[in-house]
Formats: sequence, structure tokens, C-alpha cells
Amino acid sequence: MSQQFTPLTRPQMAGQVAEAIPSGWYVNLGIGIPTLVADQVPAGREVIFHSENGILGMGPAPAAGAIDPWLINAGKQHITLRTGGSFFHHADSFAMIRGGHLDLCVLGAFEVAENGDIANWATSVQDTAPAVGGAMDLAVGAKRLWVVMEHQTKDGRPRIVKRCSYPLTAMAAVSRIYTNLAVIDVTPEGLRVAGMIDGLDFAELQNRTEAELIRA
Amino acid sequence: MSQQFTPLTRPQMAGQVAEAIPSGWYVNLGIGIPTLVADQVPAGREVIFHSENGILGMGPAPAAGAIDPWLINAGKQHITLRTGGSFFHHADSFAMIRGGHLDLCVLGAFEVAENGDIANWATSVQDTAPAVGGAMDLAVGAKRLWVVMEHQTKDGRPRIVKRCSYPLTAMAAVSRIYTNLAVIDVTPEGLRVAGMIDGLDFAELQNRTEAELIRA
Amino acid sequence: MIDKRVRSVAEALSGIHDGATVLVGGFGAVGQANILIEGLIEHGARDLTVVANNAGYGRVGLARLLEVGRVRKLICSFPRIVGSTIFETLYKAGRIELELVPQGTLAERMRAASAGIPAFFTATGAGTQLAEGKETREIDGRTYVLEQALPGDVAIVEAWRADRWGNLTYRSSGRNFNPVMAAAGKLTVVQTQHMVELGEIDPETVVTPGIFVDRVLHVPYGDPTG
Amino acid sequence: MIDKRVRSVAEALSGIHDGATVLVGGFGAVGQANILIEGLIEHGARDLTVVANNAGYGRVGLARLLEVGRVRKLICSFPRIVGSTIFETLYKAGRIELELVPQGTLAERMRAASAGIPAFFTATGAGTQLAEGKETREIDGRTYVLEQALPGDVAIVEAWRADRWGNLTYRSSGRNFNPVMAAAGKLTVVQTQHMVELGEIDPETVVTPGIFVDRVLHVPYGDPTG
Repeated sequence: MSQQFTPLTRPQMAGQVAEAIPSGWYVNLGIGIPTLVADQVPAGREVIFHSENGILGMGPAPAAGAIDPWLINAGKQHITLRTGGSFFHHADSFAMIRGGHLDLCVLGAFEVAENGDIANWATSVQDTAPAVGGAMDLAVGAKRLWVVMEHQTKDGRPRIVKRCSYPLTAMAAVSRIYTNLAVIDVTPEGLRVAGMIDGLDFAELQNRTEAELIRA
Repeated sequence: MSQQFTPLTRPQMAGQVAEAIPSGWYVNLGIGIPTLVADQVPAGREVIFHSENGILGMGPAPAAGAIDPWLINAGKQHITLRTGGSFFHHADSFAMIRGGHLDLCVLGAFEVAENGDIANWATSVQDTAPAVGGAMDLAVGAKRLWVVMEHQTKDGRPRIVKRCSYPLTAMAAVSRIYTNLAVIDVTPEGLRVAGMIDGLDFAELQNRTEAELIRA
Repeated sequence: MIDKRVRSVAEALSGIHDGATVLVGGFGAVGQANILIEGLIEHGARDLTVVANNAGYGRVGLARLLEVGRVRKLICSFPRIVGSTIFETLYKAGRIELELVPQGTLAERMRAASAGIPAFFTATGAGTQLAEGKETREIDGRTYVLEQALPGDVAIVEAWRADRWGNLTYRSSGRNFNPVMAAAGKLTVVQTQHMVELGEIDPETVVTPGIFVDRVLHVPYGDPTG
Repeated sequence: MIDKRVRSVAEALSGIHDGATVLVGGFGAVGQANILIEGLIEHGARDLTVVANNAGYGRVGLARLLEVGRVRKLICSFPRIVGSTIFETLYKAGRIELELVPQGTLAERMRAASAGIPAFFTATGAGTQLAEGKETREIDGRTYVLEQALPGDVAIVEAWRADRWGNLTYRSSGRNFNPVMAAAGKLTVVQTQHMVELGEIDPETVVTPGIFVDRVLHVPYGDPTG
């Protein structure tokens, strides 16, 4: 009995996250799907984006021909600065991160465990030159850590697991998970489903999830 | 057999210190006699003075009628800023101090011990509201700590002692002592006399000093 | 729209609770948000712990707050300056507690709080009475003291310019502890000489980015005196 | 007269010894003092430990220095970016050592070095492979890792404006690690786009005060590329 549902696209996932960010929050977006969030914040809602390399008030990509070669974000993409933005150095930038001043960080992940552990920086330390960037600082430092990722891997293995198999980025850090199938809150009682896409039922969602889920 | 000598005045002591500061040094001056050093740096010699409250390039007192009420030094006196000066906050200011970036700090003291211990912030913790300011940070942080003080107290007790009787500001921190009678280097071998005022002989200097002195 | 501007001292200080730790910027008479500090009297919070470099002077600002008995404890590097008679009187009478902290350690403990660092080692104070009872460690032959972060429930700071996002600049030696405390307060309240439009402060010259600021009150009082 | 201006790359880099730890500013292609970094090749120092956020890109600057085999060890947060093929080749061949450090911990370890703090606690990395073998401590129910200061024998930074005292400003995202490294280097060497007269930089807007700077070389190369 196959169900009728259409998993969200990556922009749709990012759109769900964007809808949930209130005006006035300071937010850092990781690379990948999280980067797409900035473009989908509803018009008129002021959200201030932070970039690890010393920027508050990061704006959208510049128009072609209007690139400032001195202004890049943590993903090394050319960006703009909004009116009211500011520059500071890396130690101050990570003091903001580590000191709990960001309301939210949105990261991609390979895996999230039922206790909120996140693995997003390496599949194995051995096989290639590893890179961690600011992920570990962001994961422990922001007031809230939301993960946005596909619910399963391309070959159908669950990403929401009892215990991460990949190297950890941070312990018990994730507070909410947005996937192409559902929105799930990490609570002291466990993973509580806050929403599912149309046509998907709880049993099918659980079927695609290693960790145990709690009905909303 | 009374000797013929005239102890240095406070401005003369400060002048000796000023003469010994090379061009290009970054220097913090404590309150009291050290403050007098700034005015006696030879003309044309660029020495950059630091003030704990976030100033590099502190200049002399302003002319009457030209006071900037926003510009004070650590002693709460109105000052001027030299061309090339800069402002920064207190954490950065003490990072400069604690991180070993100042070439020299000149402090007054109640006592200096033969191992370089300095006592300059309190005569007793009990009897009045104690105040320490930046003395402890300066004493441990600057590359060199020179003390300038009267060789003896007003009632004739030695200030250069085997072991400080007053509460310590820092352990083994002083590298040179300027008094109204002599200049003394604190060395691994002990207190070495680098100079004495005219008419004073070594025995008389030792007589006025509790710690053992070494002839130059 | 983000708008951190408030219209009254009462609005600026609302929600500060009895027993709060209040970081008070300024050094000497320069850079002290006296209107907000004195506003705490009207506000009524009691049993405060105040962190400030000095203990106030004359009968204004912090000295006034001490005088009316709202401060249980002062964490301070230099309480004894000319004109700090109110503090000295209270201290001698045993009516106020004092935690004396070296000035650089005071600044760094707040900087640590703002940066998510619960504790750090420093050579300052090692072997002195101010390190008694504190953990120490030998590192490369030198003795260091372990110092704890010092966060504030509230920071009260003075700025020269501010905009509606809370971006701040300071003036001359009015900078002092203000940016450090702005970043270390859970609630940061600013008294600013000039309120400017968003964008008027060059992004390269913002000293305190608005992320550290919650409320801004325009108080064009002029020059510091005293 | 204090004059930190130097007239050649050779003069800027003189005295750097084999085995030195070199802090290299920049983030991505912005704010990298490539003329000085490549000058290290001509200079000849070997067996270097380089601290940098990235491992260079293309075949310029740091990537070039790696390619000619002068770097024994890289301390870095993100060596794997588009165009970092030289590092990856060396790393896979076992010809370069890598110490991977979270980006904020990297910045803070250098900030600590500049501030006389030998070690500090941070939550970053707790419970991960990057904290293995490191001292940890529970503070208020949270696990923290003790991290060590990371000083440089040399810092190589890029500025936008500089004067003869070594006061610096930066441009836009070219600021990044540069001020942190300028303060953490025992010898700090600057490549600046603009050399200005003393006093042209507003004292309120100096980002790196000259006390942290030893030598300044004027290199008006234009905009970053890559």
C-alpha cells in the first residue's frame, strides 16, 4: 500500500525554516540547504544574518557587475552588506558565536541522534584531508541549533538515528530537525514530530527513521 | 663621619628614568613619581605612552582652556592625544598589558624585595577600603618593570628589603629600581648597584638598604 | 522592524530584578550612563551586585545608588578615588561587601563571559592576597591563577552614537569598559548621546555591533563633569 | 623617529628562522598578504609551521609555499576548499602534518596568546574527536575542553591602510583573522594597500594599534581575485 506524498524540495525545506524565524533574530546559516534560507525570509521581516568571517547584516548575492571583491561570506561567496551591518575580526566573531549571542544557527548534517547529537563535518577522519571550519563552534554556541537535511540518504538509510555513526560535531546540541518529510523537535522526552508533509502518515515516517519518534 | 651628598628630587628621579627609555618603546607610567617621567623624555625621542583606560599615544596635559572633558588617563587627569594615537576598550587594553606588548612599566612602590617582589597597592588589607587598579596586571605583564621610589621611608626604614612586609603586588617582577640614592638592577645573582649619586659610597648605600647589595 | 530605541528610563530598565548583577560602564567620570544608573533608584531594584571599575564619585550616578542602599556587593578594581566618600563610609560600616579584582582581570572576566569561556588562566595576582583560595597551575615554569567568567544580568553602558539596531560607537576615553560590558550583559541597556539613522555609522567603525544591545535611550546630556 | 615602514619584501621578512611558527591572515582569497607569503620562498625559511584558516587556493600565496615544500605542519580549520589541490596532494602523500582546529578555537587560541592567557576552557569540540587527549572539566553541568594559547613567531597580515607607527585598518571581510594574528605574532609583518601619514587614521577607527606591528610594506596590488 504505497502512500501518496511528495517529499519537499531543497528550496521548500529552506522555506519552512525561513517561515519559522521571527523578526529580530540573529542567525548564522551553514553551507548547503541552510544557505537557501536567507532568500526566503518573508519581505519586511528583519532577520540579521551573521557570517563567521566577521560580518553582521549579510545581505543577498550582488547583482552581476556589482560584485565587491572584498566582501565574501564564510562559504567564500560574494555577498552584499545591508544598511546597519558591521565588520569585526574573527575572535570577536566567534565570541558572538560561542558566547550564546546568536538566536539561531541552521546547519546541514549527515546524521542527528535522538539525544540531539549532530555529525556534519566528516564521514571518516582517515580517508581525506578533513575540514571542520566553524561547525563545532556554531553547534555549541548558538541559542538554538536547527538542522535541515534530507530525511534519508540517497540509498535510503535513515539520517535520524539512535546514535551517530559518523564523527560528532557536538553532543546534544540540536533542538529541531527540518527534513523533506517532517519537522521534528528534540525534547528531553525524545524526538517529537511537530509536522509531516501531506499524504505521509506517522508509521511511514517512523519506518524511515532509526530513532524512535513521538506523535505530536 | 657624615658624607656629603644630596638625594635626588622626585623630578630628578623621574628624569633619570626618562633618560633611560629608548626611542620607540611602549611605556605605561603608574601614578606618583612615574607620571613625572613623561614630561622629561628628551625632545625628539618618540616614546609611546599607554594608559589602562584604552589609550596609546597619550600626550601631555592640555593647555588651560583646551581641556577635552572626554579624554582622561588612568589617573583621571585630563590629557591630550598625540598624532598617531588610538583608542580601544579595556579588555584590549589589558590584553596589551598582560600579553607582554609593553616594553616597560614604571611603578611606584612601598617595598621591593631582593628577588624582585613588589608591594605597592596596600599597606594592609584590613584598615581601609583597599584598591588595586591595574597594578597587578601591569607588574606581571610588561616586558620590564622598573620601580621608582624614595630609597627609604620618611622615618628612615629601608624600602629595599629581603622580603616584603606589605601585601604583594607581584612576585619576582621588578627588573630595575630607581631611588633618590641609586639605580639598582635585580639580577639572578641579587641586587646589583648600577649607579649611585655623587658623594655617596657603597657602604652608606648598603647601610640604608635591608637587602644585600652587589657592587657594580 | 527591529527597533531597540526606548522612550523613557523606566522602559529602558524594565524587568531588572532584585538581586541582579549589574555591570556599570565608565572609568572615572567619563563614559558613565548616570541617567540610567540613577534611574535604578526610581526603578526600585534592591540587593544588587554592581560590577564597576570605580565606586562612583560625589553624590551622582553609582555613588547615589550606593547611598540609597540598593547595592549589596561591589565587584571593583579601584573603589578608593577622590570623592568616593560614600563607598568608604558604607564599607567601614560593614554595610557593603567588596570583591576586589585587578583591573585587567575584571575586564577579562567579563570578556570571557561574553565569549562563552567559563574560566581562563592569568598570571595576574599569582602569589598575592587577591588569589588566595583560587586554583593555580604552573605552566612553562610560571604560576597562573584560574579566573572565572563574570557575566551580568544587566549591563548599563554609555555610547556616543547609536542606531535602531543597537550599533554603537564611543567617544575617546569614554570607550573604556563600555564595549566589554555591553557584550557581557544578558540584558544590555544603552544611554547614548546621539541617536542616528541606520547606516550613518560606517560598518568599518562600529565598535559594539547591535547583537550585544537590547535597548537604547537617547540622553544628550553633554560633557562629563567631575 | 618611529618608522616601521620597510622598502622590500626581503627587509620585511628578515630574521625569520627555520622551524618558525608563521600565522597567515586571510579568509578565502580576501585579506591574504600573498606578496609576503610568496616572499618566504625567496627568503628560504624551511620546516615552517603555518597557522591559517585555509590551506591556500590555486597556486598562489600559501598554496605556492606549500608546493615548494617549506611547510612541515599546517594548523588549520578548513584545509579542504575548492582549489586546495596542492594541500590535498601533499596530505595524502604524508608529506605534511595537519592539526585540525575548530575555527573559533583557532581564533581564540591566538587571541589568548596575544592577551597573556596560556589556556582557557571552551565548550567547542567537547565529546568530539578533535578534543581527544585534551583535558576536560565539568563546569555548571556542561563539559568544557582546555585549549592552549597559540602564539606565532611571525604573523603575516594584510591591511587596507597603515601609518609609520603601524596603526592599521582593514577593508570589509579582509579583516577576518588579520587583527587577531597581528596581536599574536612576536614579529608582525604587514602588507598594506595604502600607506598614509601619521594622523590620517582617525584614533577612534584604528583596528590594530601600532603596538602590535613591527614592519609595514606598501603593496598596492588592487583587488583580491580567486
